[in-house]
Amino acid sequence: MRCAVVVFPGSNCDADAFHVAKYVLGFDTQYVFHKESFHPDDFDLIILPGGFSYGDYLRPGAIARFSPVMNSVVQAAKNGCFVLGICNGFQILTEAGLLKGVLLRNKDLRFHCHDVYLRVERNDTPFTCLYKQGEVVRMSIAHGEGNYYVDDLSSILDKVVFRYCDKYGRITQEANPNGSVLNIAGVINDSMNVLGLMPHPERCAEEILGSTDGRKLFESLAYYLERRKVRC
Amino acid sequence: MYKAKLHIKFKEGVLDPQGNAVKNALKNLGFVNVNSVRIGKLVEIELDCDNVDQAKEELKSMCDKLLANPVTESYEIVSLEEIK
Amino acid sequence: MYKAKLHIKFKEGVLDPQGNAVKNALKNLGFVNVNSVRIGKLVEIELDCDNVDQAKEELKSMCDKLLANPVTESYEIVSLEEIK
Amino acid sequence: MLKYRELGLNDEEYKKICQDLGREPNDVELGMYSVTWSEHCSYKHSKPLLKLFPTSGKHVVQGPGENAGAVDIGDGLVVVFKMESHNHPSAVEPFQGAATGVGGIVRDVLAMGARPIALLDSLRFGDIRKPNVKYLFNGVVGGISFYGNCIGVPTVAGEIYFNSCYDDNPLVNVMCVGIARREELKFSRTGKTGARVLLVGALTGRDGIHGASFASQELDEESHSKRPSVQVGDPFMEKLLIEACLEACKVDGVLAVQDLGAAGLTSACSEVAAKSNKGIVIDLSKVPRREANMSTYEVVLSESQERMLLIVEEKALQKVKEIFEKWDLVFSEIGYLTDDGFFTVYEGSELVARVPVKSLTEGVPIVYIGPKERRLNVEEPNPPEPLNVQDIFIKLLSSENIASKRFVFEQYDHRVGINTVVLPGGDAAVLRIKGTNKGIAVSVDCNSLYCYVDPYEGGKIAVAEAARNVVVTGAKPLGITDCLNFANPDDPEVYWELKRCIEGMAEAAKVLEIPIVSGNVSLYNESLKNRIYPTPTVGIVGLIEDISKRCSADFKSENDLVVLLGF
Ligand SMILES: Nc1ncnc2c1ncn2[C@@H]1O[C@H](COP(=O)(O)OP(=O)(O)O)[C@@H](O)[C@H]1O
Repeated sequence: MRCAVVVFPGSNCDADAFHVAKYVLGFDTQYVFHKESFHPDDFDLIILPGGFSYGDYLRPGAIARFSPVMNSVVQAAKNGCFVLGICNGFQILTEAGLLKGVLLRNKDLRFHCHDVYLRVERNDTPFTCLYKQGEVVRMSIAHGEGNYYVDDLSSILDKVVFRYCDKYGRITQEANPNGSVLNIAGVINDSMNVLGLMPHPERCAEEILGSTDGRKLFESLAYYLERRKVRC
Repeated sequence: MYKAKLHIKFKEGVLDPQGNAVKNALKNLGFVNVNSVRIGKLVEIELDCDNVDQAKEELKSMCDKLLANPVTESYEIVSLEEIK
Repeated sequence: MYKAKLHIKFKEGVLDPQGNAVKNALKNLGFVNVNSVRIGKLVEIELDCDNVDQAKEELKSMCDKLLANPVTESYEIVSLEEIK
Repeated sequence: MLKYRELGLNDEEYKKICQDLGREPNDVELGMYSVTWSEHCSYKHSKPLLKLFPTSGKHVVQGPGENAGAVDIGDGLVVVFKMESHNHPSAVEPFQGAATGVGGIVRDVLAMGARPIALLDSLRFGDIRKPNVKYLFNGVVGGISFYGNCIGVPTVAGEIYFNSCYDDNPLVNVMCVGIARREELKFSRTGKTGARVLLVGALTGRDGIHGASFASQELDEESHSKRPSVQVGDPFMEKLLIEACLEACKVDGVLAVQDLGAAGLTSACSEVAAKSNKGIVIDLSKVPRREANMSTYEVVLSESQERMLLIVEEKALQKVKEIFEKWDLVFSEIGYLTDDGFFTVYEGSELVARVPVKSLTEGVPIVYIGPKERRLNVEEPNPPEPLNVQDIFIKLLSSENIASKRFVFEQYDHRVGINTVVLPGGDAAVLRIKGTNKGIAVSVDCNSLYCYVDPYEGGKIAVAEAARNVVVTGAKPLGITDCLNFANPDDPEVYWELKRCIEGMAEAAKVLEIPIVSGNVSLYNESLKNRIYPTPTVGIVGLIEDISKRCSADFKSENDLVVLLGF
């Protein structure tokens, strides 16, 4: 797996994503600075990490989407490359139009940093093929603007990959940390190669950090890629 | 040189958590006759342009590209005047 | 019922990191003739009041107490009209 | 009123300035003295007392005297840390005051060439039922969350206490912990003659002029009209500075790094020059400005946030400039170091100030106050036989001083960096050190009520509590940083409190063999109505040799034995 971690000015989970991709998963990983460009075939996976690109000034992700590197990301996405947007990366993907919807301020206007439970709504995607359908997993969130909103709800219903739930998998209001419609925590695009989610799988990929539920997301990608290669 | 003021607001129907919170805070402070509060952005831009039309053109383009998110926000140029 | 629009802005001389970042972004997008960008808040309030003067009075008091931070911000009632 | 008095200097100090200069100072020079000789910058009340602290030990790489302290943790690594107060700015503008407090302490650690990896905050507020206190509380917590989260340094621990003595005078003490390779540490003392002075980061505006003097006065009615001296923080700029400066620190020929804090250029330039035993020449016309028509006085004293100085040899200039360009940072070469021991300031070709560096940094007359013991009439508490322990238990648990602080620490990103192995909620936070089997435990503590009742014992208790908090995670305490928050020291009783607290802390630190490697003093924490309890906050760092052996506070399984240790 050849993996790129994009560094925008203000990214602050770039090193975390890099650490997990390279040292935990053993992917062939490198940083790509926001001023650089690359060839659509250079990578199998591009991670847009969490953080506060451009300070999240104006709207989160609004300025970063115009970074030169985004041209390459869009091209690569068109080519079928996996693109994973985590937290701020998710916000950038929606601003760039690679994913539907927007992320508004959390309903209670507060920043939330804690664990949440997520229900895997679809395990037929490259990002989730090692999870069970309906599996309840635990990951951490850390965001002030993760309140997912979309004007045309019906267009997104079958694109929802993760939803906030309680520990039994029930989708309740109490389990919704930020006011997202339908408790949506992560969505995928039509061709199923671009995923954005607010929770941080990279923070839940090592035993020592208390949860490894996020690691499966990266392992799913590696597994899927391997199988695709075998098939070719 | 021109100076413009733009309003960027949430579209009708989009929840405005900040506006709601402010409304409640105002009520708690005793302003009980407040019915609704919506919070948007005021953007003031100074730009060098040859004429008003060009300035308007550019401002619109800035809003479409960057300043407003078309999914949730609408914008309006509320004033545009020549300065200096 | 009255509907008011308020502008809340950073005072002159106070750093506006948001405005700066947006200015740079606009320049990078090719809007090279942008000289300055300042970002403030637009607050729209609907309130029940008997007359304009009372409404004005209340709005001012809301700004002083909650809406504007007197240390760094100034405010202005830019419009106030009766509705319905 | 005489100009120097207006600026907060007394007759004796003015005489000393004239003596050091051999003439009367001009207005710019007078301004420079008034800030560097304020309590906040000069420690003129506390310097002799701070000498009581034990500051060396086998792990100490850097004790007090540089931008932050440093201790060795083996594997070629050092942990760099320091705590600082931002009390006065937070009293006036809680959100920005607390936010810029975070920014300032992070730059201190950055100036040592260390990557900031954790923040801790020790907060004191008045009676939370009062609306004004609630406003201060929400503002401070919001400001820390805003700034710390954005720069990507996790806020992993802290403490919050409420007591009416802090009604008008909240305390905001922030500690930053960083990590560096030992050989890559930077010091302000390593400047060389001819090295260039680079200023990088935010543009200089009229922010916070005389902020340091502001921090050296009691809060009164007028304080609120002094508000324009409060700065607005730009955490995004800070994040760029962190990345760019750490990259620049690796370039051969970058001799020293210095943050611009209180007293801005005046203090930063004179610090580097003094520690390196050099002189310095700067040209203010080269300082990139945010506003037109700023006066010399304003530029040399501006406390605009998010700025750093780098002292760079000529051979490294090109590389350093490329790094700043990469991060889209504005920078300017504003001067160079000299041999003459003077701080010389030009505005273009005009000489605007010239003062001996050491006079600015060390010349201030030390203030000795005769301490006067404050006697408290405390009666031995004689609690009635509890009627309903259950009720009392619940009452205690719901007291704001005991209740969980989850509401606060969940607003801080305490996990970014993926090092936080023991999360907030326990006795100390534990961070792993990637690439090793080690971890560090960090905590901040102080019980100011004890310090009020008996400053000496209270000082001892603060150190002992901090030490216990890291020890119970399995860590060996390596070093302490502190922040001494007191009222007006010109009052002999307050001076006595200060002295006794320091003596108590020193005693405990000696006995426990934990050196104090950095710290900060914040005096004049009182208003017309209230005087704070003596609050000597202790921040501590401990080392866990084998992170797999760490302990956390939660009960692990049923039927485990519970043992009460101590007496
Ligand atoms: N201001 C704060 N910032 C971050 N963490 C905090 C803060 N206040 C309290 N905490 C965390 O909450 C927990 C309990 O704090 P506290 O009640 O002071 O504990 P203790 O009395 O055991 O030292 C600790 O883990 C502490 O780090």
